[in-house]
Amino acid sequence: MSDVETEPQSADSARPTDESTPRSTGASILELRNLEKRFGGITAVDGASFEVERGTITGLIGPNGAGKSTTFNCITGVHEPNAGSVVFDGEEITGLEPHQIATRGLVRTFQIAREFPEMTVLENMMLAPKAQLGESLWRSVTPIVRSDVVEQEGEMRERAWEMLDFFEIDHLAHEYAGNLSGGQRKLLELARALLTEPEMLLLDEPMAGVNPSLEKKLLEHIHELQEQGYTFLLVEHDMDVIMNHCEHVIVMHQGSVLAEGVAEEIQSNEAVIEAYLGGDV
Amino acid sequence: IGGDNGSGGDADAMVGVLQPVTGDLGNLGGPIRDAAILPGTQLENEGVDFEIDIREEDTESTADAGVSGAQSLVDAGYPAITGAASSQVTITVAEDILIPNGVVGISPASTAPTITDLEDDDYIFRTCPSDALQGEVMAEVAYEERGLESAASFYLNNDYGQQLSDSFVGAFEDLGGEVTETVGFEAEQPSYTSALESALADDPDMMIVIGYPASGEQIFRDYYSEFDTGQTIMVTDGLRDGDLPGNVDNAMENVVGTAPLAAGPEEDAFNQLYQDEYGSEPGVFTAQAYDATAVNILASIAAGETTGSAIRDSLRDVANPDGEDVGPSNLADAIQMVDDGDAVNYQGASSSVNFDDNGDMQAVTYEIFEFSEDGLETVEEIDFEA
Amino acid sequence: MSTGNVRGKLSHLSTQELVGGLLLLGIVILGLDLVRLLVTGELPLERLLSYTWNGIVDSLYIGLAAIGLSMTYSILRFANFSHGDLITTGAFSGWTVAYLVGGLGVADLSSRLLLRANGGAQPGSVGMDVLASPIAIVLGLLVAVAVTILVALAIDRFIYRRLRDEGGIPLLIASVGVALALRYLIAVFYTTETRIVVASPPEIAGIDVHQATLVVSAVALILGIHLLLQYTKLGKSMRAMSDNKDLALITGIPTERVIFATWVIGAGLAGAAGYLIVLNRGQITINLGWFLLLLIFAAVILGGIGSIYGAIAGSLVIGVTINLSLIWIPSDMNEIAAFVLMILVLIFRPDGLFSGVETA
Amino acid sequence: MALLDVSGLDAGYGDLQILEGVDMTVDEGEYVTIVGPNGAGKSTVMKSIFGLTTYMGGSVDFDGEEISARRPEDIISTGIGYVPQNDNVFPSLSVKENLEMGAYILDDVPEDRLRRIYDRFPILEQRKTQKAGTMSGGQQQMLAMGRALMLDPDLLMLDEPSAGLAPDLVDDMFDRIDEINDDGTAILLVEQNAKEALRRCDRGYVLVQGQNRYEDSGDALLADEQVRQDFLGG
Amino acid sequence: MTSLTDRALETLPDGVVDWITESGRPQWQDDLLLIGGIVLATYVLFAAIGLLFGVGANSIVGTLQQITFFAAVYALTALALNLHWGYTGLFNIGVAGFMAVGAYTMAILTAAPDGSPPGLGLPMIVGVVGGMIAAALVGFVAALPALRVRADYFAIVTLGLSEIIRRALLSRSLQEFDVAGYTLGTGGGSGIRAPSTGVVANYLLYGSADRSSDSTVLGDLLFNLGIRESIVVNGVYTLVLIAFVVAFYLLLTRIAYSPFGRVLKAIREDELAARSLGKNTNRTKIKVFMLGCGLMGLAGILWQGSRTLVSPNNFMPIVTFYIFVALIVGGSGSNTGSVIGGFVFAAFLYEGPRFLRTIVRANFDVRSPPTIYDAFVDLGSGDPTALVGYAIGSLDEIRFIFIGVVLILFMIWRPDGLLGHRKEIAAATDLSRRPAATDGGEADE
Ligand SMILES: Nc1ncnc2c1ncn2[C@@H]1O[C@H](COP(=O)(O)OP(=O)(O)OP(=O)(O)O)[C@@H](O)[C@H]1O
Ligand SMILES: Nc1ncnc2c1ncn2[C@@H]1O[C@H](COP(=O)(O)OP(=O)(O)OP(=O)(O)O)[C@@H](O)[C@H]1O
Ligand SMILES: [Mg+2]
Ligand SMILES: [Mg+2]
Repeated sequence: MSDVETEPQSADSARPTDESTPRSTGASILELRNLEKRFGGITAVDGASFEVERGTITGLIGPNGAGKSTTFNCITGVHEPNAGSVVFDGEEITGLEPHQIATRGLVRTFQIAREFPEMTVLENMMLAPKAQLGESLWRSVTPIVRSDVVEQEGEMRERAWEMLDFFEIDHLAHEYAGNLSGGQRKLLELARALLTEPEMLLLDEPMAGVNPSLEKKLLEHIHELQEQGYTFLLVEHDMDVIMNHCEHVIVMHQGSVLAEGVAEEIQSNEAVIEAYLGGDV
Repeated sequence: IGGDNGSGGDADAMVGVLQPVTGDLGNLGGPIRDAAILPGTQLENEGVDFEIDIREEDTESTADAGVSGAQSLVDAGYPAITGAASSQVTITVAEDILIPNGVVGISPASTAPTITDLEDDDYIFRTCPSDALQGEVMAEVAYEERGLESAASFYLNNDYGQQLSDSFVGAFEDLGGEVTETVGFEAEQPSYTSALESALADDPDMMIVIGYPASGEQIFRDYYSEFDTGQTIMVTDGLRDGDLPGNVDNAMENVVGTAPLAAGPEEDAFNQLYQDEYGSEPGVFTAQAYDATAVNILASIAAGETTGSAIRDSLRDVANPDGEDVGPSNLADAIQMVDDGDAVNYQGASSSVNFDDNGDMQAVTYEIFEFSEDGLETVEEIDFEA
Repeated sequence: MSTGNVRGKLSHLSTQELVGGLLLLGIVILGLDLVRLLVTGELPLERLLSYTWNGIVDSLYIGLAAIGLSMTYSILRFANFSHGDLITTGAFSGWTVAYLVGGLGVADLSSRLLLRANGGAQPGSVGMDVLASPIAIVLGLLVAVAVTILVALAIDRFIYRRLRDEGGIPLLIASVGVALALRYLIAVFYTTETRIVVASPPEIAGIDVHQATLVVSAVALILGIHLLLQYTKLGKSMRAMSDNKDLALITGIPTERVIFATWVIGAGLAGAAGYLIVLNRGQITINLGWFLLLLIFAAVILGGIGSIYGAIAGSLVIGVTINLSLIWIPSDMNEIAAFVLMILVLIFRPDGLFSGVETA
Repeated sequence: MALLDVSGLDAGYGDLQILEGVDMTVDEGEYVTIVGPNGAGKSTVMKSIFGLTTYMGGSVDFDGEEISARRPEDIISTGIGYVPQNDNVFPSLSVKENLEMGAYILDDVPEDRLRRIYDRFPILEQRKTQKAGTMSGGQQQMLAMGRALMLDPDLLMLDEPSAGLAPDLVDDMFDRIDEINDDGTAILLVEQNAKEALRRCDRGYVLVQGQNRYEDSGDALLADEQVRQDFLGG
Repeated sequence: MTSLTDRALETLPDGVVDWITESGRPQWQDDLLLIGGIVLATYVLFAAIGLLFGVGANSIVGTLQQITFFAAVYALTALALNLHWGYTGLFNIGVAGFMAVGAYTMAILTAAPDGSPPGLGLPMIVGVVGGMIAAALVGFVAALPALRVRADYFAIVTLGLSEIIRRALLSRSLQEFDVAGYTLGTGGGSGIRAPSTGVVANYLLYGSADRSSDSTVLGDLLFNLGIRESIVVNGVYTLVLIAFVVAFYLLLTRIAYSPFGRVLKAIREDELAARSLGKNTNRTKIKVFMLGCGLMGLAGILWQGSRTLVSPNNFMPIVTFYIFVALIVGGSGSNTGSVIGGFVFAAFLYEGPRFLRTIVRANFDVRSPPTIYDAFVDLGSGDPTALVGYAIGSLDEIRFIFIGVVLILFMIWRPDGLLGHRKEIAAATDLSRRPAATDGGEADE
């Protein structure tokens, strides 16, 4: 999956935050500094810098091709940035592998849901928890220590069921994930991501192609979770969602941050209207 | 002994025939198998009172299938086997099946020198000569008779090729010749150009080619299309095939070969038998195969029981001197004589069939052959006393 | 922490670049060594030229087969393990006809029909060379192409078509089954024996006429295919199909007809390759195509699947590698060199050398 | 007589039946929208019209001819253009080649059509040699639409053309659809952006679990409290 | 309650498989019953055919012994392959290469120092362990490039790798070489001669490597069954193999029903998604690839190492395809399927035709004409035996055709193998909801 890439200029990662940093770093959980990602001749992300505050729902918007998904991919280690750095929870995570980043508590969902189709919904869920004893090859087969594994499996099973209850898809627990409808897959993916007990969730267009009534339910869940202390960064084209549910909005354009602020400010920002919202919003 | 065999009922002699009827050696192995079962057919046709049970298995030219086949024969109670053909298969079958189970194996065609020294409890014999001798014959013909002083060796990468090449190289160097290259080749490759290129790199006076026709045709074709400088090529028994020039589409005038000669006292009788039964000329190692089965049967009758150890112990009694000469022409009488307890000395189709302490032939004859208009021509015979 | 990161980055990034660099370094060193060998006279120039020429000849027939394999790979989306046996099919069917025609009145029907399965009808006596019986040889080539196409279409109709929507692996497995069945069906008729079926090649002005025939026919076929794909809608619809079959269907591209054309071209080239290989080598065997298959795959993968120029370039790399490597390594290791090269190239360019260079 | 007349259509994938007796008509020049929850079978209706699903019963008539047993290349020549939901361009072909593929069934590329499509979507002319796969999502939607228009169809079927588009592009997209409709091409549209789609269309269907649930003019559906509650998110 | 045999026989017809798996017994009991039933039915079938055509009892037992031997080795390799392909989705078609590494390493370690080629003369157990480790290490080296490439290239890379290995073993250049003062070698095309793993049977039956010693208690017991000694010795080795099959089965089934196995499945289904959930898929893949390769190496040792000759031509790519046929016939993704596939392949596709040929040759006087043309000429003149003879003579080719056709038919009609699609839930514990006290349901733990 990785492409021919050039050595990242690791010197950049040491560069202090430049003037575009809007707020104090104390409350921020995720911080991007001058992130850059090129594909051949295309510069998909071009020096993007922003911060996400702990415990908020932050929206990331921008025209098609602005580099939002690529930014997500760089944050979560799917792509390695050509320059710049990503700091999560006070730790530099630039260039780490996706699994290392996920283990640190930064978990993402995909623009198109990626479930494990030939595994049941519950198996999908059971995969999520971190630090599973039985994921060590030796532990999973050695007779004596295996009892710990079984015990832990029991606990995880309880939590998985609770989460399925919460998202109201418990009736589908023994169904193969591949048989779910599009919306149910989105729910499963979110539930699964939550079971990893992340600090922060990156959601890539969670509402795209989701029926409006389901959308409402999903948003309610997200708010409930926010109250429990999770942080969300979500990419979304649906302005209603952005305006009504995000405390803070970041607008990307041509690979860099065009504007950011609270929803109302963004809505009336000339540059944003010009580049993204179009005339009549 | 347990009354159990392939076709049911007790037999006076039980011989398994284990030859490559398919696979790389299929075209050579078919006639060898035919010759190996010929004594049985012959005796049956002559209506002897003895029940001779011969069962064949195919080695498919591989050690794996050979072991399976041998296993089946041993499981079915055959105490003696005529086989196998290629040295690699023979050695594996001997070590894995025959020796541990105390079953006699007489190979008509495995010429690898290492078989001589096998730790075999004296169960393994052969009616063909060891290539240790052929290597010497080749070196002598080349260095002394023809005055060729440098040679390359181009051999099939298996037990037969490697060991014969080694034996030639040793003998040739002992005589004072220089060996410029030794190149092993794989069977049935699409092209031998590059391998020939390295073999002939130093422009030796001669090259020996050790292999079988399936590879030899292509080797000579490639040779004549790119490397032919008229130097002498020497081949061995494996390439003793009269069709070779026609298949290669070249007269092959620069090629000379050595091969163990089937020149036993009763060669003609065997040829006649084979012709009558199969309507074709016997091929290479067929006489040895006939002899192997024949002495197996004789030893079995002489022993009076169908166990490997008994047959082993009476093999030299029936095959080696002292006793009345018998052979293919009077096999039925021979059996009767043996059954009556008379001493016999089997004089075979391929040689007089006298086993030495290692189970090898005591005396053999080699021929020097050349290719000609209508196939092969023997130009010289060399007797060898081991 | 950050040193760990840097190390992580280094190891992450550099495998590709390291291998690429090493590969390049290796080629440079070998090049320098080649010069040294030539200057010191350890390697006569004549030998180098003959290696190179053999490499080109090898790459031509590998290329013929590779084009077909690459096309079916990209359009039908599976690695066709029976492609090698299509080559074999071409060789046997074509030469049977060449024998039937060329040996008319000279040899008996049985040995002509079964390509000397009984050892009779030696090639010299039947006049199996281009100069002695040109008509028989050309007819054989045409039949080789035609029969291989028919066989491939029949297999597609009865087997692959049923598995069209099952994905690459089931098709790959089925193609292994087809390969076995096809090869040994040929063997039941023609036996497994390896034999020479072509007379020794005539020479004109020192040129091996059979080799020349192979070179000329292969170049002509490759050019022909190039023109066909460049100047007809077929090439474009093939690319469209390899991009997105469903969309192609919606756009009105008759996908089954494109698949048909793919088999016609791919199998036709494979059949021609098989026939010409035998013309050049002289020897025919049921393992002809199977033993070539891995080299052909290597060529296709090196070139990047789906591009005919990639396939040809990949074949050139493979053909030249297996021959030039003889300068340094023994002849029983040269195919190892080709496979190792394939693996190394894949590490540094996981999609092949020429991927992204889109052609027909 | 309706241009497109689907009646009692049963269809699915393999053994799995999705549509159960779907009825649907589109008149000449009409603009019809289908809305409904995820997995209702909206895309399946379109695919079935194009013969891409397993036919299980019912009939599909276009221009008075039964087309349910026809092959896609025939159906396209009767005058239906189709822009599927995802993956609707050939990524390795250039923009121009993609458009030319739209006229595959003709012997020559109709230059005047190409001209008109370039006029309607100028960006496509600017980028005509660019690989379609490297275009942004919105541009790809336009290209897909352009490709479907190459044959000047009587009916254009669009499956969620606004999905994943930025808001300005969404408006733009609806405007383009209006324009195309104004030129006399009938439109059959599937949209999750249901309010906007219903606002603009002549008539709408609500499809639920493979069956027709409601059918009315767009405005009437928008006004229906039940529909708003269940399908339009209140 | 029907008897066991009745049930076993009932399993023969299609569809009953489903009946068994849906019954209330625990899965492993069903599986055991299924395997036992199929094996028993096959034995009965072969014995009946043999007896009908007058094959001696010992010959029949010998044949069954050989079938079981091959069934065991194919089951071993199919199980190892199932770990790669069935569970993790790694389409490894270089199995023969890893078997070769195992068998050759063992041979080099144990061969006599004065042999040709010489070996190190170490004890058998060192050879076996060393062979497994070597195969796993080669798996590690192979994994580095192989796991980077596209899934379909992976297949070709592994096939290429196995050919590299085989050709290297065949090459004259490695025939003999010096390492750290020792002369070792692969023997080139002649192969390498080393002690056979078959001596295990000798130890069990005679208490020593040598068969001339007095028999042990077990030996006394078995030799008094009236079965020929050669069969007993091989039979005991086959039993040892079966013990390994059981061990492989238990090990792999344990892995399958564990969180580790769940990660493997996740890798098979969608690797990026698994990575995004914090799973180190690369390390997992390397681990499982090495484990599988080590098991393949062990299988190679137990199989080819049971001959005194280890030679390169026993590791042709066709061996890998045989193993694939076995796995596909049984049903990939299922360990029980792998075992059943190995048995069915060995009995019906591999040994069955040979058995048939032996019977025909022993009972009918069929001569094989040299070519099919002659056979048809004879047929034309009213003699069909020539064609039958030709078919018997070409049985090897026909067997290949048969295997090919079976493979094709399975892909078309039953891509999930005999067992059908069995999706086994990867979890170390029962995943159903623990019934709440108020439910009044039975507690399951
Ligand atoms: N793997 C890739 N190779 C080449 N170019 C890429 C790749 N991924 C993204 N791009 C390019 O990078 C740019 C940014 O793409 P990205 O997917 O990040 O946009 P986005 O903001 O998520 O848009 P959308 O809202 O349409 O999803 C685009 O021009 C895209 O074509
Ligand atoms: N190729 C297929 N094979 C099997 N089932 C399918 C296939 N495509 C769709 N389905 C199933 O058919 C049902 C209807 O799917 P369809 O794509 O028509 O829904 P939709 O109404 O278009 O939904 P959405 O708004 O999410 O696009 C769903 O349950 C889906 O899972
Ligand atoms: Mg995006
Ligand atoms: Mg849809």
